[in-house]
Amino acid sequence: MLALTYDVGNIWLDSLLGVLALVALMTVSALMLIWLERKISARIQMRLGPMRVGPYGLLQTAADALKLIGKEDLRPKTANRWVFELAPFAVFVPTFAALVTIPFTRDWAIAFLDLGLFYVVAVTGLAFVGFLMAGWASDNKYALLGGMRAAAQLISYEVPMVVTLVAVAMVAGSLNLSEIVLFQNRIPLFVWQPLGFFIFIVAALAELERQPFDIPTAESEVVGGPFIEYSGIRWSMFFLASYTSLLIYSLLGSIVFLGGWEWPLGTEAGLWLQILLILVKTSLFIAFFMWVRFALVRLRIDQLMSYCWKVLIPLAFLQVFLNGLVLVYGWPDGFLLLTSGAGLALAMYIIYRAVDTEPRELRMVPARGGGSSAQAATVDATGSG
Amino acid sequence: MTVAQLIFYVIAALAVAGGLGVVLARNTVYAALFLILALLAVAGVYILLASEFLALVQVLIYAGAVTVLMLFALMLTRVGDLPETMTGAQWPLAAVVSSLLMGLLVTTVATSDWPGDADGTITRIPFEQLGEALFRQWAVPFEIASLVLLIALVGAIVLARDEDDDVEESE
Amino acid sequence: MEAVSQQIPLEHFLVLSAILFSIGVYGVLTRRNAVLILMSVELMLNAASINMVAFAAYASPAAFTGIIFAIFIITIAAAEVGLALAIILRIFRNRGTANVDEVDALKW
Amino acid sequence: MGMTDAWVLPLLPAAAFVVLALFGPYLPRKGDWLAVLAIGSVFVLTLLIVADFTDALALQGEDFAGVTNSIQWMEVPGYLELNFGVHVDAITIVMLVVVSFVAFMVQVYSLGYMKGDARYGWYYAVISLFVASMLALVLADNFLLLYFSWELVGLCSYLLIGHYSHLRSAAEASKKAFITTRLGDVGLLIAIILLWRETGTMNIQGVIAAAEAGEVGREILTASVVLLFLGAMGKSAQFPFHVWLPDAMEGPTPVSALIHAATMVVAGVYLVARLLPLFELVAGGTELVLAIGLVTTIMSATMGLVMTDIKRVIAYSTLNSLGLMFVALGVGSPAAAMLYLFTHAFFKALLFLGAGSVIHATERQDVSGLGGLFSKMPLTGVTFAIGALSMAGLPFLAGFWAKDEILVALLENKIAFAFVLLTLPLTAMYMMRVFVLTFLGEPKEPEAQEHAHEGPPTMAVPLVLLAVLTLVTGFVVFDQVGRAMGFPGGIGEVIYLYGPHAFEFNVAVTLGSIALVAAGLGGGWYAWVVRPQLPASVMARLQPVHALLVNAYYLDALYQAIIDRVVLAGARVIAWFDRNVVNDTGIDGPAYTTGFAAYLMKFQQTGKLPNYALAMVIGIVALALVAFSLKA
Amino acid sequence: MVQEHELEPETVDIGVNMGPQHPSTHGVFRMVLTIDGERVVDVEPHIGYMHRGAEKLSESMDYRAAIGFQDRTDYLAQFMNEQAYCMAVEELLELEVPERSEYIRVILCELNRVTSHLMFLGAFGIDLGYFGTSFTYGFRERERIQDIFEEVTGDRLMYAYFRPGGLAWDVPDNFVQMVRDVLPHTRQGLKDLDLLMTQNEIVAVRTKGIGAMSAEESINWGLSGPLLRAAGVDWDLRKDKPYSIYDRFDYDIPLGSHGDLFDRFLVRLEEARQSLCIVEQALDQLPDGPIMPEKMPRRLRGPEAEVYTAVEGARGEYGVYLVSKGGDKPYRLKMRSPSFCNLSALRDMTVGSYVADAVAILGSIDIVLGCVDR
Amino acid sequence: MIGIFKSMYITFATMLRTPVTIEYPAKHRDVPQRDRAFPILLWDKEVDEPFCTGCHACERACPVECMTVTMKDNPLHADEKSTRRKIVDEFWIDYGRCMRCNICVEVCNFEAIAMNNTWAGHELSKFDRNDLVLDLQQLLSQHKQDKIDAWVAE
Repeated sequence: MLALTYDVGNIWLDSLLGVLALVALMTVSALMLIWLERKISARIQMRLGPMRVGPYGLLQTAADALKLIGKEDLRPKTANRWVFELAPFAVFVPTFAALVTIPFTRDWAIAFLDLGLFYVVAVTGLAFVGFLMAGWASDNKYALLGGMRAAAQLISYEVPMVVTLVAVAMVAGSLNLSEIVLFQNRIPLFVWQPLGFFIFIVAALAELERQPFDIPTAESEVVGGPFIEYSGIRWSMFFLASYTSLLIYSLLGSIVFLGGWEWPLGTEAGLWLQILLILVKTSLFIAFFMWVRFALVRLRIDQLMSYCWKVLIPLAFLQVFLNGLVLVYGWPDGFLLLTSGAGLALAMYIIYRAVDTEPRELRMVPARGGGSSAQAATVDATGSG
Repeated sequence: MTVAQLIFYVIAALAVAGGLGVVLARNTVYAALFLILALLAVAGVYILLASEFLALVQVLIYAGAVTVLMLFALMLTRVGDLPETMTGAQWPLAAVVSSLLMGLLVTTVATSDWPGDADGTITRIPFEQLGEALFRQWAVPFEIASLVLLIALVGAIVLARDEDDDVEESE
Repeated sequence: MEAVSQQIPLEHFLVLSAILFSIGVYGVLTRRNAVLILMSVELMLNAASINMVAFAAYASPAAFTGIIFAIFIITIAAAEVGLALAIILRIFRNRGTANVDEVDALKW
Repeated sequence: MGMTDAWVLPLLPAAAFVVLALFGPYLPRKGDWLAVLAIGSVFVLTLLIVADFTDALALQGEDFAGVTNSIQWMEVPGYLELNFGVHVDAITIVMLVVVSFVAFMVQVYSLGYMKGDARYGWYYAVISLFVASMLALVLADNFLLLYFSWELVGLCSYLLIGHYSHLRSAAEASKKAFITTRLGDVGLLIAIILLWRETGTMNIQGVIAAAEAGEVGREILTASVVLLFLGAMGKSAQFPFHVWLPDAMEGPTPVSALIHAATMVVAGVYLVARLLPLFELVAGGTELVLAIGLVTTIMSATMGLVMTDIKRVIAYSTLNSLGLMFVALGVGSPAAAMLYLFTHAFFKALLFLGAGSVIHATERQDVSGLGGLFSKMPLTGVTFAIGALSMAGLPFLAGFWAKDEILVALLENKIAFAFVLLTLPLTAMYMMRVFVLTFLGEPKEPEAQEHAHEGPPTMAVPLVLLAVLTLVTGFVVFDQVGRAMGFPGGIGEVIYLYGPHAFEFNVAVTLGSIALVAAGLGGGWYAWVVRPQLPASVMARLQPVHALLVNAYYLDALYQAIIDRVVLAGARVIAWFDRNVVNDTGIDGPAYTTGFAAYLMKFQQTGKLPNYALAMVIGIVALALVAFSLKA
Repeated sequence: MVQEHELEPETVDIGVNMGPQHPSTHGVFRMVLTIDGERVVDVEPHIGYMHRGAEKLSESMDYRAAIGFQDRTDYLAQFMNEQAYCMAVEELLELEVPERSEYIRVILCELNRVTSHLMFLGAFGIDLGYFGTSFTYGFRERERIQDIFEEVTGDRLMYAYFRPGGLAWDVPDNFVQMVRDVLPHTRQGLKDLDLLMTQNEIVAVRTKGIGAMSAEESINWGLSGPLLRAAGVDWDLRKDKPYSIYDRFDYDIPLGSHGDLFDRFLVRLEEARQSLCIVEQALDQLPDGPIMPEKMPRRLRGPEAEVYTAVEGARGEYGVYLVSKGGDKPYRLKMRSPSFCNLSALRDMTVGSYVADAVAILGSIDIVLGCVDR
Repeated sequence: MIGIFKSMYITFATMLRTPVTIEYPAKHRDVPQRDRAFPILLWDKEVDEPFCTGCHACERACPVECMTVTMKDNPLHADEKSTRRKIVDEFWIDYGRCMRCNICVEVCNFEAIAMNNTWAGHELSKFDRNDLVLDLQQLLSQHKQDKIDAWVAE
């Protein structure tokens, strides 16, 4: 991070240091995130999680990484060599490139791009190529299936994601991430656009391929999907990229919807406060994503698609439309909150109604004459007793 | 040779390499991947031409969405990856004609006198201005384009639909 | 409107465009697979786009029509690819091949 | 609800039409309630408008020329300016009341009458459309809107006459009505275009003002007035276009009541009344109207005597009345015409609905198969009698006052007066005849009358309401009655169009007409009740006359002959030309040529796409090379 | 239209091998899926990877020694298998089981049913896509009950605790207290699973209407147990062919209505609750007394006879068909394993659904490969 | 959404509960008294010899045939120190085969064999499967050293 704060003076050296800092950040954060995820999953499942390597198992993932680096780099004999070996990079590089423009505080970023938001979306959208390459080149049916699923899912969910971010950019009047944060000032955007926030979270979950959208890598169906034939360092690159994406989307979410390094109590936060704020907000996202992963089951591919195209995209366009109305007619933001909130309620209602949530009653046939007459003859199957 | 020129040559080389890969690769998926390379290189060219917005559009839509369709189609149609069926029989003639065409074009470019060529100075157009122009001056073409997209979407769905699916759904 | 000096002559871009275009033409003429032909067409489209953007940047920065056109080309290309692939898919389903020289219903 | 808001009126039933036409089958009861609701609210709104109108009248007095509310539709600057809007004045108010009330009654009546019909929902949809277009017609402030709605009511009439489209006769009748009225409509259209060309405006008042200011050339004015009148004749079934109206009785009876008695057919009267200033500007204009009216009146009065179909008899009586209205217009008394129109609407609708009740009960409409229904259907009998007597012109019923008004207005014109007097006993006689044959005497086909019974309340209530109105509307001619009802200057102010027109009462005329009517009635009673065999013997003696009358003066045959001989012959020539010259040579010829050429050329094709593409590129390169070499 | 269909070449189907080492096949089951895109066109189950010849082996064992093999068939519901086998031997030898033994058997069997269903509920969640959450919820409570079993029988899985005529030994003194202590935990675990899955919309879309079998089809395929009851067929051997002392308890048989995955899930959840009710009642009534008949022969010699006894196992009807030609060994022992019969309907349930559904459907059958292959 | 929120709630609730796992090699659960890991032989401390007489009863009853027993004359009996006339000579149990069915314990007439109920009986990972064949000394050592509180069913 040194490069970010001190101007070295030489543009090449500066960029190099920035990139190095990013690589370090990526690696460390990915290791930490993996550890965190294991811990959270353990606690949700009332386990302890990694405890042995380092205090509270903190170094467990580092040890794992070392092990992975040391592992033999296997390649199936019938795999398509070049595509197979290049696929991890095709996933890794876009993810890494997207991190370049994300500002961490008001003054810290490798590059402040005018088109920052657009850049992040465009570049992360390239990751599907890697999945498809990995799936195709592995010469494995599970991998191919997973690769196709991944590509279809990523492309589909990019649409609501982009449209929602467009809605944000509309009101912020800029695609520059820093300016979006500045625009939010005291009241973060998710207050005004709950619907957009919701769509962003769902789309991010899908882009990250986490439950309930982990269809491409579904363990119980396609056994890890495109990564099935990978091992060692290449596999860990996929893993690294996946957790870096988690970081990127969390950062993006906290910047775009939670107000980044700003907070409601004051606008001129100091550097350390800024870092703290963005860390906390990003952690909220990360914790939420991890929490969801262990609370929900996986959707089916057709359900995933229809949810995207029939629910999310129309709602995202609704959000854009509402923003347009507010902008053109200069209606108060409260209107946006109301309508967007109504849209969110609609989204939830759709989820509630689209599925057959009618509580099913089990027919209880009493055994031995009267049966357990103490209990009601029919037990509400969904009751939690 | 300035740094910018060096970058240009690298990117141009990548673009040409990608293009050659598309037309020469013996494997369809390779061709698609080369196409992605070429498209990304063209995006780089756009950046050199100071149109970052266009470059990002190129990355997002061309490299990010169009090629996935092609890859899908390649995998779905499972066109025989046999190398001997990849190239048609008229390739020698085609090569001659194409080279002739290239020669003609390059000659034309070289012999013509282009405006704004003197100092190699280009103008960066703020994308706000681009948006203004797109939605005011070019509003009608823009709407037509959206209509075309819609029609293409509907058409593609109708065309690609399997009749069996219809039967299943109607049941 | 900000002037950037990169000392790259306009011809460079035009020549690149010409080369890419010719490569695309060659691909269209020789490839048998419809999808690959489509890819070659994309190359040609991109060559044209480079041309237009280059002219817009060098010659007529005030109007920047070239950039607008490039945007439209990308848009229309997306539509075209979707439709073309659907057609190819249908041809493949009907005839079991996507090789254009086996689809010779033009001659009846 | 002021007069400027009158544009709402047509929109309500129009909306009902859209909903019914699109979603009718999915609505409960096929959506009939929607149509009734729409027209009901139209009626209520009409009353509000009338109240507003009388207020304005009280405020502004005689100078009140009506209210216009218009929006610009399109404009080609300096060339064309089209406005759509409504114009409300006295004549409009009368028409509005008539249309909305009768339509309301008829729709309620149809609830019972049309029940169980296969195309019930469609019926209501079309009748809503009809009401909408009729309202638009009377409200229109410009010729364009007027013409649109004019054609729309024609269309609805066509659809409704042909409602029982499985019957060949109904289909034929609808076609006949449509084509016949179309002949007149073409005149109307030409007239409108002519007037627009001359005055540069489509606005009716504007055209009238321009014509009065002498901006229109005499020839043009004459031609356009004649053509306008052609339209009015077609719509109002005046001689020689009257042939479609009796045939139109193939439609459902409520339709006959609404369209072919009370509203649409009086559109011609309305048009002439509205444009009477134009007619007066043209030499012989009013005389033309008068002549046509007289001919129609006499012909229909005579034909009514011999018709056996109950609905046709009433249809001829309608023709009779329409002729009378035109006569009144012809002598320059639109007030009398409008009064007659106003009262006529009620009792003629009453007559039709009564006839419909009979048909509903017995399922036949030929009086030769009816009789003795009075005991079974007393309500229908009484109301029908009231209607018939009113038509005949018995004192103190609605028809009496209006008819007398016309007679008074005719005093100037002795010949016309004489002819009209002649029709009076005839009218009375055939009304008596149809009543007697239907309701009195012995049933001629008893099996048909066994189950005859009164219709459901939805049918009975309109009958009663209309009968009451028939009894009382005549009295509105007295200012005292009008004032008592809340109209400041009496209702006469409303109905009489141009300036105050007090009711004129001529004792001699009245007594004379009463005598004639009584004679007619008595004659009828004598002929069909006292000596029922008399008509037959008279008929036998006057065989040629009877044949002439029964065949409606052979006009239908004449028209048919004209069509067969002239029109079809011409059509055959044109068809031959079209088939041989245009089609075979002009169209197929090039196609064959192209096809043959293509056959010759196809042998050089491989059918493979890359080859074509290559050829194309080679061509381009070659062209470019040529260009280069030329340049060099 | 018709012509176009004729022209259409065969769709490109992909054969996918699921198992025997696929993470979602329960045990070493292998199914060869033929898929068209994401849809399953055909399923071909392959079994036998775990065949150990338990039936044949039993023929060379005396009646006591063969109990061990019963544990190893349906290794998630061992007590029930032992119960069936012991009942067969008891019927053959006309042994009278003491009252106390019957009660202990019932308690252990029902607890075992709970553990089995907990296992199912956990694994079903995994098949649907839970990343281990439901599994640990189920296992957590299963483990507590397993501890009791270990205290009682001395082993965690292969109990070999029932004996023809009674039990191997008496339960520990604090047995009743132990079971009573564990019941609230089990209820809590079931409640957790209920909260986690029953109302979850995603679970609902993944399970409702999937793999449905009508009552008639279920009967035709010979399904039994929760699968059959989920289809709405009122058939439970404990009620309809009462064995042991099941006629002394009050409990309900839950029946589904649609026969789809969701109903199977609900039925098992409710069955586990009802089993806990039975356990409570049995604990209340548990008498003192001997655990083996008074005059127990040292060597078990059966007459020449054939017997068939069946119990309502956790997965359905677990039957033991015993042919004796005299002597201390069965001449022929045949086990009617519910997993095998239920698995036979797999193809019918799966064809036409999605790959993801195929996994869940297989999970919902809740097979135990030891039971299928024996 | 209600159900999804319920799922989220319950996962959050369990996150706050105490974990149920124990860190295995560091901490051990108490093994139940009746736990049966693998059979071992018992040592008659009064006489200072094995209880086992080598009567082959267990060997015969073993369903998986993992035991091999030989018998010899008891030298202590000759010395009048023991009541056992015969005593086990060699005893091998192949723990790799044993299916821990407890039948040997039940058929033993001398209560000479018991199932190990200590962790030592559970943790038997070896690098060579031959190491899983235990001989008489190994089988006896645990009880000899008082490491086991043998529980033998009647």
